[in-house]
Amino acid sequence: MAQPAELTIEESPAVLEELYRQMLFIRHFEEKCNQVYRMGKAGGYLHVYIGMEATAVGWLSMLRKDDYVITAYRDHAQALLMGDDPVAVMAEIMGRRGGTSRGKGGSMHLYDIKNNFFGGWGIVGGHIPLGAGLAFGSKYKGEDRVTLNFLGDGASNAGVFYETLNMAGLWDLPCIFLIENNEFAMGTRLEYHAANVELHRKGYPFGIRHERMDGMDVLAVRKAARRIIDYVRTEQRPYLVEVMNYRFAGHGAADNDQSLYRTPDEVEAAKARDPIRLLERVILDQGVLTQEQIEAIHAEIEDQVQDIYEKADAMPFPDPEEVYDNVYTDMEVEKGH
Amino acid sequence: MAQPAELTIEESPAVLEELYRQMLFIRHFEEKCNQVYRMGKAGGYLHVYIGMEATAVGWLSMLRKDDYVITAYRDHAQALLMGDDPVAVMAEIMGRRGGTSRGKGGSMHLYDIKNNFFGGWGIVGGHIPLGAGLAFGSKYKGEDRVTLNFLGDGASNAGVFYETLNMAGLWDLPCIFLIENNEFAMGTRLEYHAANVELHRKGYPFGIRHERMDGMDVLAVRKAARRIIDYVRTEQRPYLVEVMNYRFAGHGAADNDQSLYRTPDEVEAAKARDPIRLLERVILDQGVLTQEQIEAIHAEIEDQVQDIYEKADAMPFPDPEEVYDNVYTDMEVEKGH
Amino acid sequence: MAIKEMTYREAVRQAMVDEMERDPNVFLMGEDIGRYQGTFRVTQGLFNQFKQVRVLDTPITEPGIVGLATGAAMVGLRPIVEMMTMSFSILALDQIINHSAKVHYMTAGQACVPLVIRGPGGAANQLSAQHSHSMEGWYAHVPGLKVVAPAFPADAYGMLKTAVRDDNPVIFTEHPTLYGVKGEVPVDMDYLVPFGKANIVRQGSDISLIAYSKMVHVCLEAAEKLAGEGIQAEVVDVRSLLPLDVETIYASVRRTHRAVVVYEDWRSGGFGAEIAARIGEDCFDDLDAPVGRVGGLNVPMPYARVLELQCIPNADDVIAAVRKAGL
Amino acid sequence: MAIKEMTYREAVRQAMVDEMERDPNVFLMGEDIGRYQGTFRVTQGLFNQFKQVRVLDTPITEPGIVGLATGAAMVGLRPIVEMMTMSFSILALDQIINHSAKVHYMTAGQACVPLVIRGPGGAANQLSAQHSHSMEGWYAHVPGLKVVAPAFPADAYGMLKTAVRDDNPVIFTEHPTLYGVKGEVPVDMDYLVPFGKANIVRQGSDISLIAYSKMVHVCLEAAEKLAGEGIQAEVVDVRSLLPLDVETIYASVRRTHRAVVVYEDWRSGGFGAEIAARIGEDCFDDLDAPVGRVGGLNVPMPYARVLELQCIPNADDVIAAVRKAGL
Ligand SMILES: Cc1ncc(C[n+]2csc(CCOP(=O)(O)OP(=O)(O)O)c2C)c(N)n1
Ligand SMILES: Cc1ncc(C[n+]2csc(CCOP(=O)(O)OP(=O)(O)O)c2C)c(N)n1
Ligand SMILES: [Mg+2]
Ligand SMILES: [Mg+2]
Repeated sequence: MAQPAELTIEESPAVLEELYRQMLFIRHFEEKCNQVYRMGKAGGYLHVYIGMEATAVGWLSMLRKDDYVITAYRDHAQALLMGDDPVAVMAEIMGRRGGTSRGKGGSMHLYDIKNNFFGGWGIVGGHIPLGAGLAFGSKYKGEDRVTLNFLGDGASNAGVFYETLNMAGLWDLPCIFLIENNEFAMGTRLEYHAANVELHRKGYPFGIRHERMDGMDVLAVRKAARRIIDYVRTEQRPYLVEVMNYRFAGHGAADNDQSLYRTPDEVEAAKARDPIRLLERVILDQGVLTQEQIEAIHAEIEDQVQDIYEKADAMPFPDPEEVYDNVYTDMEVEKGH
Repeated sequence: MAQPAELTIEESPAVLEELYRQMLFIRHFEEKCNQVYRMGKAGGYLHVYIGMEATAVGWLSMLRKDDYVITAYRDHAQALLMGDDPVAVMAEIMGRRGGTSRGKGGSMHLYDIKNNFFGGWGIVGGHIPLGAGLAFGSKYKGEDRVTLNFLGDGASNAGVFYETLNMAGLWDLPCIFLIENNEFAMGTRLEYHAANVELHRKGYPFGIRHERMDGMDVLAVRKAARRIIDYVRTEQRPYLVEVMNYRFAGHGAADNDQSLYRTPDEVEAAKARDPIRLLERVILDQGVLTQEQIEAIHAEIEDQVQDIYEKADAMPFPDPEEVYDNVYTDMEVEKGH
Repeated sequence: MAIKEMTYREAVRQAMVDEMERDPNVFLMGEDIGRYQGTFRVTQGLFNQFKQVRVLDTPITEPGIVGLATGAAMVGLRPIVEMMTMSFSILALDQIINHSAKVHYMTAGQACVPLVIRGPGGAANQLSAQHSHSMEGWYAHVPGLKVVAPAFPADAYGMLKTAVRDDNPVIFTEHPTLYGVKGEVPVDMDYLVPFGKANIVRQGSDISLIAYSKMVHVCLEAAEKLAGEGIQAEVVDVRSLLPLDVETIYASVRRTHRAVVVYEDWRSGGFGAEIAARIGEDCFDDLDAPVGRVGGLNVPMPYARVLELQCIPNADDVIAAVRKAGL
Repeated sequence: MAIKEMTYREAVRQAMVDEMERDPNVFLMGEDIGRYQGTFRVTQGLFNQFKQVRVLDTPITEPGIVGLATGAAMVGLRPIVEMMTMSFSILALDQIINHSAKVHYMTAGQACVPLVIRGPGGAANQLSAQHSHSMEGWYAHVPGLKVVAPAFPADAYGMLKTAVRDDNPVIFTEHPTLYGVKGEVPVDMDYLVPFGKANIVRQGSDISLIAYSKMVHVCLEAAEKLAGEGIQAEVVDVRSLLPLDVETIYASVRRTHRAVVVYEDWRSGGFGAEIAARIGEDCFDDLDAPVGRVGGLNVPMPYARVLELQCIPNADDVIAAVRKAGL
């Protein structure tokens, strides 16, 4: 595991509170999603981000508004942080017409193109070259955007990842490949799926700078993110980071026997570095907020999430005829069976 | 470029002569193939091994009879060295019924399964996991075979190569991945297709031992090959070698404008290390053979190749009905259009 | 031979247990199939029983897995590769089509590939666009492959055993919604259901409903409803797409003079088109109505249940096609 | 509008030049297309004219290339990806089918993918089993894609320009044996041939021969021979498989009362089955004979020319099918 960076806090109290609120919001939102799934109000595959909040919150907080982000199916946090309307996100997860994709995408396929969030993809590894394509696009046009391309430890074995690294290295694409090493690919532990568990090494054959870093301490994450984003933006070259985090929840909402691949003790041990608790300690130590204020924030966010859920749940399902919409930009599909 | 190893010659005169004969045989055989193609007696894609002889000759001379070999479409040398009947090989290239695949495979798809040569494949990168499967098979059965898995510099970008390296590292497969870096993928120079030109680095992320070595000096090749084959056989672990060689001929027999990707000077410079000349010098220096003996060998091999060609050319084409054979082991296919 | 009631899932598992016990060269590989017991729990217990390396958890690299299995098959092993869903086999198509399927031909018989690729194909429950593919039609187009899609536990059992013993690559499509379906299974080491034999699972004189996998059940449901109004539909379970038993299909159509082909895959260009085209060609004079087709809607699979259900053919869609055929 | 005689190859090239000159967001990527001028020389001169990065030599990594192009298209570029041969697009199927084709639907219209994937599809001359695939039928099965396969230089020119301006992913299949075919081409920036329009390239009253790409020429040759014995075959050039212009096809069949669908792809399960099935369904009462089909042999493509020629449908095979239809 990577070492936590030492704490020289650069963030203002307002920023610290905002980061705390973001992580807490994701945590509650995700817990609500799991609940929604258990109630049978969401179907399919649904993967929450619980335990991993510091990674997305830290990284996305350092991006510029016009930078691009893409990820796999564990995408709620990124969608929310990029500015997607949380009601529309919840509605999408619940398959409603008011959802971000009008109920066509679901939990795994969230998008907010106007806010530069490009999904939301279900094929392990499949979105990685798309991310490089976003970076290619901005570079082609002479812009100085950065693309943040999230992928999992399991996805880092996929052939297309290496093909993409090669192209990114060859053509100097301003793309950050961010491997979220949460130690599991579904029910398969890192050691059983990767010949070498230091996944950052994958940058080496392509001459791409690479490093492993902590993903639980949001302040450490931000420090590293700033440095790397600056490098990528200025140099217009790729970077590969392996961010060590841990998923506290099951792989997906339907993963109901975690004992097949890990012990409760292991999860408890990981929770000692719960990203929300880590920041909470800083906030209290630094006197940014009092215990009471923190509790009030918790209550406020819980209400907020409940409200989001209720608004989403009040939304109608799509009209059956909508099944035919948006196959093409300019053409109807043949109807019927 | 890798440095030539220093010459402490371990080979007996008989072995030196045999190596020389093998390389020369391949050279002449391949020149005949190009000629056959120009005469319109072979079609499709045909890729010769001219300039690269020391690599296959050196490596295959260190294998045990029961070791497995697999390669891509530039496969004549390997087929011949593994013991395929040269007349059958030439006949296959000429699409005759007497060919190794009864005319169904052609130049790119030579096989000699009884002699443990597994082809002969046309999809760049496609055969690489098959090679790992051969190694998996021998290990599964508790044998101590080694699999030699040839691939090109261009193929080393293919995603499935990395997927295979990961499995080989994860499951300790006794497989040698041999990248023949001949500096070109068809008409694309190494620097234009690889983010980093040190291709041996690709072993690193998977904890697979890896190195770059010379592929022009057959004696140096043999020394390295012995060491590596011993390691892989004994440890039953994979290895990755990048063998530096150079193709003197066009990419394929139909590649008729090499000026698009290299200069005649460059080719001439590479020919200063023509593997046949390098060994010839040793043979003369060491007094293994005289100049006259060498010339006699040349004449002998030329005759031999001419004879092979004539025998192959005398063979009939397949019977049209054979088109339906061997789709399945046990079942006829539906006939007709 | 012991007749046991079991689920489709158990039947698939039992077939693998049988064959692994019979032949040490049979082994299993796939994602999360070992320690995790399989995402659909089809391989439950097998890791404990057979241990690594015979039950091998793999990285999420379908092309690599299939390629490795193909190579292993060329030297005498008999791999069973589980695709977590058949949708993911798209990533391995080059390995399957260009390598596994062609080895025997390209070597002119020097080598063969006794490989089984199996897993759930088709739409489950809101898995959406990237996880709901019907792949069997694509495979049934490829010479060198055999392709089967059993609808019942007994066939799943007997055909999987046949598949494992076959010296050619076999695509074995299960259906995620069938895993819980129960049926009587004649459990016996040598109970083998041959490929290339369709099965008439319900007799009828008025129209032939021709389907495979889950759609057989949909056709049976439709036939049941039609029977209520006096229409006797015959249901032909194709079972094996390649080889395809046209004789049984044609014989049925020649009796009923009407046919509807039903498949879950996208309607346009699905394998049902091939079956319909053949009936049209070879039973031309026997037909009293055009050969009808019922297929999935020609759209990527949407997530919302209401939209998803629109896409997947159901008994009413089949009945509508029967009406169109003039009944 | 200047009418110029040019080859199919030149027509494809000219279309790219036009569109790249018109729109700076149009760019080209592929293997050996730049400095090497393309293995089939379709991109000859373009690297010199447009330079890197608009003509981009890529590594041999089809999945990566298509994925990258798809991402670039999502932010407004208009990539043309050359597949050295369409056979290699099999490696990229996941990117094409699961990503490019579905973006618009999965985002409910938030994004689109103006991407063209083009290259030679089908058998050339002894390229053998792994390099001779007809892929267009597979693609024509996939909602979200458009799929075209022009047979003549003018259509190649006008349809490629249409493809580049289309906001959806387009599969543009050329045929390696057509590159040298000459024809008159109306060279004009705005000469666009719309998709979804079949073309009657020869009129006839006795039977409709329905084909696309190279097989149109085979049908024309057959029609010529048949004319010698007084049989008037109409030849319908489908041109666009998805969307498919059934109206023109049906209208022809309704005039001739007989149809043969001709395609180079493996007979069983090829897209010709879909066309035949549709005719069977929708022109049932107009047909005087079963809808015939002529497809490639159901075997991997063999190397020897004598065997390869067996596999590829020729005019005699078409004539045999015409005879079978009772003429
Ligand atoms: C090509 C493909 N194969 C298999 C799957 C099934 N699957 C979904 S998620 C997953 C595990 C991925 O793990 P990782 O990349 O580490 O991401 P994490 O879930 O930990 O965020 C698997 C096997 C898939 N979606 N796509
Ligand atoms: C998947 C795929 N894409 C493209 C090709 C066309 N092609 C054949 S050989 C070749 C170059 C390969 O170069 P390299 O791997 O370096 O091998 P070399 O020819 O130098 O031995 C290409 C692009 C192919 N056969 N397969
Ligand atoms: Mg993970
Ligand atoms: Mg090379």
